[in-house]
Amino acid sequence: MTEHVTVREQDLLDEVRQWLSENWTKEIAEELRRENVYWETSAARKAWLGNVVEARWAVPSWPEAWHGRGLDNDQAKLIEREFARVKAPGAGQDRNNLWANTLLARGQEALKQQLIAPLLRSEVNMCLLYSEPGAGSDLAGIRTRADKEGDHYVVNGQKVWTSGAATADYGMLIARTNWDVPKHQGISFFFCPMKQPGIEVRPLRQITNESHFNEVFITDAVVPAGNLLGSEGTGWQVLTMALAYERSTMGEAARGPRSGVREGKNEEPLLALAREAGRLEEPNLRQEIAQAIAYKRLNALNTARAKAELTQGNSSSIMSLGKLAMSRILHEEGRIRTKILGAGSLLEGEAHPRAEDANFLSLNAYFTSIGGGTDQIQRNIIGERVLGLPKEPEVDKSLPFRDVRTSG
Amino acid sequence: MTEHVTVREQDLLDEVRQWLSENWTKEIAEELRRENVYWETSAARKAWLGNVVEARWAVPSWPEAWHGRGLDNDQAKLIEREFARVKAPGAGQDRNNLWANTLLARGQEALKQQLIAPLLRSEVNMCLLYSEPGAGSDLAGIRTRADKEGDHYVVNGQKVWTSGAATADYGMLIARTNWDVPKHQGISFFFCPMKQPGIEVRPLRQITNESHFNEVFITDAVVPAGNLLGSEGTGWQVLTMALAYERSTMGEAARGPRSGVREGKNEEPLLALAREAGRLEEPNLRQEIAQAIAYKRLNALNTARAKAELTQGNSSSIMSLGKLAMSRILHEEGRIRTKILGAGSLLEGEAHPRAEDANFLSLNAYFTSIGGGTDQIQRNIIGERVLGLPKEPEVDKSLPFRDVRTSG
Amino acid sequence: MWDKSLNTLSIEEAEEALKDDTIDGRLMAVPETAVRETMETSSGFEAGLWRQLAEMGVTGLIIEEKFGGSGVGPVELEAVMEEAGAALLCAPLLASSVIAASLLQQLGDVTVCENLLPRMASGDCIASAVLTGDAGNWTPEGVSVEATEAADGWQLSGRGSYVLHAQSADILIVIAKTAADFAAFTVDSKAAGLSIEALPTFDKTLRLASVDLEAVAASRIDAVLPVWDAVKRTLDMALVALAGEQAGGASKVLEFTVEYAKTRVQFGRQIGSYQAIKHMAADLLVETESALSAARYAAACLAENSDKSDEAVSLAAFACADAYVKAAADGIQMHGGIAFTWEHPAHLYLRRARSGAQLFGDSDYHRENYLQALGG
Amino acid sequence: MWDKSLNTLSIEEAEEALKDDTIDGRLMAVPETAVRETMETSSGFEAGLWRQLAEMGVTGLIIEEKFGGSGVGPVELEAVMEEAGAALLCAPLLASSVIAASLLQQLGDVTVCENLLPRMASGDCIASAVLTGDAGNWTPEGVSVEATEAADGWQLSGRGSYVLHAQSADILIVIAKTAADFAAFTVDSKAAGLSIEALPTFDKTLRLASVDLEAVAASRIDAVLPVWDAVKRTLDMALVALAGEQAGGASKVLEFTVEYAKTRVQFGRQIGSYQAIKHMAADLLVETESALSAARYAAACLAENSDKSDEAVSLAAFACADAYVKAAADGIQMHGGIAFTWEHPAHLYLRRARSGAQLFGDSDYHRENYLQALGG
Repeated sequence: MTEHVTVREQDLLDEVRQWLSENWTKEIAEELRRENVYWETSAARKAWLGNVVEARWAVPSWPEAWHGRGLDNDQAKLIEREFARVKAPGAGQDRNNLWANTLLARGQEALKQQLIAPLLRSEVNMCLLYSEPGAGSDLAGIRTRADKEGDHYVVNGQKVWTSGAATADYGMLIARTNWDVPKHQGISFFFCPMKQPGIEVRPLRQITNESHFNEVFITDAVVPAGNLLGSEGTGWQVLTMALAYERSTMGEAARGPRSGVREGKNEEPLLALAREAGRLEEPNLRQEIAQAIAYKRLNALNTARAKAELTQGNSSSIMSLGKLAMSRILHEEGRIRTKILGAGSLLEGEAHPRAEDANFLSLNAYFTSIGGGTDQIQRNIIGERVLGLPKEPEVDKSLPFRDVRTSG
Repeated sequence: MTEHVTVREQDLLDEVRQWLSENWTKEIAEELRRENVYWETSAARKAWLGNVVEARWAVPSWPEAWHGRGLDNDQAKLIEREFARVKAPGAGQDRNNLWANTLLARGQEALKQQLIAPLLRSEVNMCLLYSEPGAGSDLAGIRTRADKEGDHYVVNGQKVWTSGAATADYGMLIARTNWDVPKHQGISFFFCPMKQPGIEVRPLRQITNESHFNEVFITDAVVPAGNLLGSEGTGWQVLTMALAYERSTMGEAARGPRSGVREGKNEEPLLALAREAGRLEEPNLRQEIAQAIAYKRLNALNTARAKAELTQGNSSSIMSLGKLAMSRILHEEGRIRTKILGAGSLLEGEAHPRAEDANFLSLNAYFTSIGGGTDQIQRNIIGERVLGLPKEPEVDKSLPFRDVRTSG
Repeated sequence: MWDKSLNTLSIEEAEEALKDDTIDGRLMAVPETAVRETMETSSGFEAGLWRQLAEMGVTGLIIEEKFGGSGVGPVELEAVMEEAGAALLCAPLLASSVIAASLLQQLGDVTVCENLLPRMASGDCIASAVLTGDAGNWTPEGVSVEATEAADGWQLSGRGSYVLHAQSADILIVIAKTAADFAAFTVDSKAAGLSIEALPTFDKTLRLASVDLEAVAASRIDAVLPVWDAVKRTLDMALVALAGEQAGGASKVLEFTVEYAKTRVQFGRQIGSYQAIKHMAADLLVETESALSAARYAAACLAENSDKSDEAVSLAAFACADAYVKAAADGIQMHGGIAFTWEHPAHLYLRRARSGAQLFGDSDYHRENYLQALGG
Repeated sequence: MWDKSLNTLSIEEAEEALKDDTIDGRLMAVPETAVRETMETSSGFEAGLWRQLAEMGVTGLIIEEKFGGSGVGPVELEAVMEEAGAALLCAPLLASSVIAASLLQQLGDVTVCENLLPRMASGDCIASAVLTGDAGNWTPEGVSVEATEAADGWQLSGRGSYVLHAQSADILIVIAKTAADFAAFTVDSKAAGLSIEALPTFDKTLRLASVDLEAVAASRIDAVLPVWDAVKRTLDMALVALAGEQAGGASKVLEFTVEYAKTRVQFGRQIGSYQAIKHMAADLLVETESALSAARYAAACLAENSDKSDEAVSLAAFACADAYVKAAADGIQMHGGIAFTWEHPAHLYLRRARSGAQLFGDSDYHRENYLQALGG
């Protein structure tokens, strides 16, 4: 699609290009490329981000009071594109910085003053304290409690599927502050300080024998009243907004092979694997491989078409379509890789990278078909929000939460 | 399994063998084989059945007062087996005559005197007046009404999926006699005379372009109070019993090809078809054909194992398993036949019997996956009755029926 | 409503075509009763509607303007076919306005084009192509007519089959084997030695015929490129048109099935509130949206002569065929008994879906082509 | 509860075997914690439990009484394996008590049988068979060891792989190619020139090893029938045992998944009350019951030397493998996040299901054999 650049925007383009040419030097680019830490952010990166924030390129659509320029989204996009063109990080955070956006939208003045800038500079590490063992699909069923005592809240409960909890400074926490109202109305949303005795983080071992997540045990943890976002009892709305930010930026979380052993280049992985295994000529496999590739390509076409079509508002529904499609794609890829390897898939380990990949991908597919809303929940969402089918009777929707039936 | 025949049973065997050798003559056997009418029963057959009833072989486990011998089921089975051995009809009606069993169990004395014997002699034609356009899966949601006026009921409503309605003398009818109680409690069960002005039968055209069923429009039809089975409002229990009889005798209603053009003998139809089409060597087809045959054989093994294991009581659950499995078997057979024929499946008619069969079977598979409880209902039944999973909240279970929400 | 939010086109030109109510508006207006009447006729189409289609410019959609058409491309064609599929349109559109029109233009014999295309665009002349025989094989091996050159010109002998709407055709374009290669010919449907026999079809909205030729005098088309190349490109165009029809049909089935699930009440609840139905619908939406994407992408690739065309056309061919069959089949199951009756439209869609899935090769065939196009 | 109503056996002898609590009772008693401990050990089995199995008569189940076993047949074996599968039993049962025991008896060399079988029955000796190489192909083409006769006897060279529990074996039975045909040999696992290397397995409850032989002195088994016939019958026995294990494992997964669905509450309802979960469970029951039927039928056919044996064994092989994989896979989905954790047993079953589905050829291979057995 062709771009119609107005004069005002031309000035903007000139400015950002000018600034980048002066500041995004080869040396800095090199330095940032070198360092590649998983959770931690390097000093060099923080420094660069500092400059970007300073120059008001980080969140151009935000008000000037908050490091922004009050631009509209299209103008902000231009800046983002310029940064992307030269592969410079730090722009577009008004679109993709979940933490800062949530805080700006619902945080109290003091907390914003304290954390917005550091968040934009990635000086603060964050994590999500949403899911609980008893509240997975039914997130509003959380039982972690936050009881107000004077100028702070005392929090008790357990969270699960938290990534980055060990290194996080704050966690975006939903906890129940009122047990006498229906489940959606008694929840509050906090920035919970993680570096305190009341917070115990235990790594969670996945079926893939990795640990990318934690369980977080919260015992009499203290959260200043000033860290409440929105008002007490409006946590569900804050959460809904935060989840929307997440979705709008979340690409598919699917991971590729982990063996790291390269497969055929520029070729569909399943084709390359079948070729390598000398089984590419088998008609049964050819059909299954073609169909699996088709699922992937069709989902890409859908996403492309959806992106071209959609306005912010109904993005979630399309995301749901993509996520559901992706979980079939991933399970099929695992299944067919296993089939191609045959007896070889009985093995694993470094000496057997193909088996390692086939088995890992087969198990890790559940990360998508269960995580972030199971396929079954996704089908409900698609059926109800996209197709407009009626909801099921919700037995617990209007009960006071203390009367709601929960597991065990 | 070996048979342990007690002395008492030996006498019985001698008697029935003796009787058959005297009465089941070649001539009669021939005559009955010749006549093969679809709905009507021939005079010769009626005559033979008369003899069987007369000799108390029709319903040996019934009381002597009702043409029986008061035998236990195993003894009755012996008689049935003897009849089966020489291919003589009419025995085992204490097991497989839905109408007579229902009437005997719940009918009023006068109606029993009037109809039991004729029913055993197949002199009376019957049909089922259960389903309605608005009450398919939810059979208890029927809206056909029966209002008592003096010594009879006046019936108004519409029934559907009725086979044999055109030739039937009576229909086993469920109608609502009380609208102020929950839906299961306001239903009554009748033997409804079909040959009366208030009954209009219209053939129903199926997607297979055949008509094996009718719609029955009931307008001020009259049913004598003496034709009520059970008491008013207990119709659901009578129905449940009748359905159990049906299930316990119903083999799979699945039909084979209709073209009548013979396929390979003593060979699985799909194998024969692929061979005939010269495609038996195609690996893709071989896998699909093998799997389709496997589904069929596995279901047969399940049924055999279930029959060997089960007592009357829990038969329905096994039937449900079989029906669900059968609907996959039938849809798969249609799909694979179509695939084998390829472009040939575009055609139909006498000149293209294979296409006719593939297309017919593909459509007729819905007779099993929808008729007599959809696959979805079957899964509910299996999940709840066999696996013991909890029911869904039933929003209308305890409402007075006039307050229950229905279609439109 | 719901589908519009997703179905609006991603390619501008196509958007234009769809915005043009004179096309989709009227096509969609064809009522089911009209379809049921038409499908019982021997011709399988209704002259009045055919004229309307001509007035709308549908019959000349892909015919170049210099030959009396509107000369737009596969993108617009695909968009129109989506509507045609949704409406179960009964007409020789695929036979004459797509296959014959495309084949003549690909072969590029100007004289023949000037003679036939304007009348085809105006709907006055119906043409159909004889490409395969009773084997229904759409590869060069499938060609079942032989051409021999006699003193007084070319003669055709053999038996063609699965010829779309041949029973209504004025002109047949016949692909035949010559001693050397393949050649294309035009034959008058009334020609001596030619006999056209209607084939009984499972899909009542489809018309097929066999064509027997015994030393039929035919005039050879002077092709500007190898004949089979022209046929291949024509089949690509036909597959894109069919894919559009299938995607449109599949979306339509899902739409009316969902509508029914919103109104049909059992056990005091709309059946669409049960996960069994709701989840089937959600899964179908993935398939129908994928079908729309595939069909439109293939059309765009053809329009741009993209090197992805083979890949995209094959993908659309099986993705749309399978999606339509699944949507039509599951749609019946979701309706329950009502859709087991002849009077309900569901089976009309299933019949059309099943037929489309076999018309130019089945999904396994297209999947195999797809893998080859991907380099496998 | 629910499964008992269906799972009670249809064949008397099997019923006996199952009623015998000393067998299934104790096998079922193996707690998950014990399984997790054992699966982390290098041997992959626990001596105490192995002794128990010997005392129960499980290790000698199919060994003739004259050789110190209980001499019962495939029906009892299948019944026991159902329990072993449900309990994720970690032991060289399949390697030594099924494959090696069956192979030795099929080969029928009385001296060898008298020497080895009694110690195998008592559990004092663990044997395993080398039948295939790195290709993991269980046909005659798969044999990867060569035997040459030297002055001082036979020597074996080559590399065998996918050898069950070879790392714990005292004796290896090696099938090797000779100039003429195939021959079977016994080799001491400590023999010179023999090196056994454990292979890392995806299924933690499984033990596999490769076996490299360099001019290893071996004593030839004097076979009473063609060696590959003996191997084929042994593989049939192994497939029936595996099928039983798979059917038992699949039923167990469905059982604990259904139990979880009855207790896990979301949105104020047990998740098992939702059709999404309920219908998955119902569909799984069809598969698990079919698996039990297939495994038991195949066992009965083998027991009777029925001419349906090939057909029945192949059917059980892919029906049980597929049912187990589906039950274990869907079971995880039905559990949700909890089953994505290492601590939950679900993945142990999935790993075992996936491995069993590849152990002696995959389901496509067995489906192909099935079709051939049906005459296709």
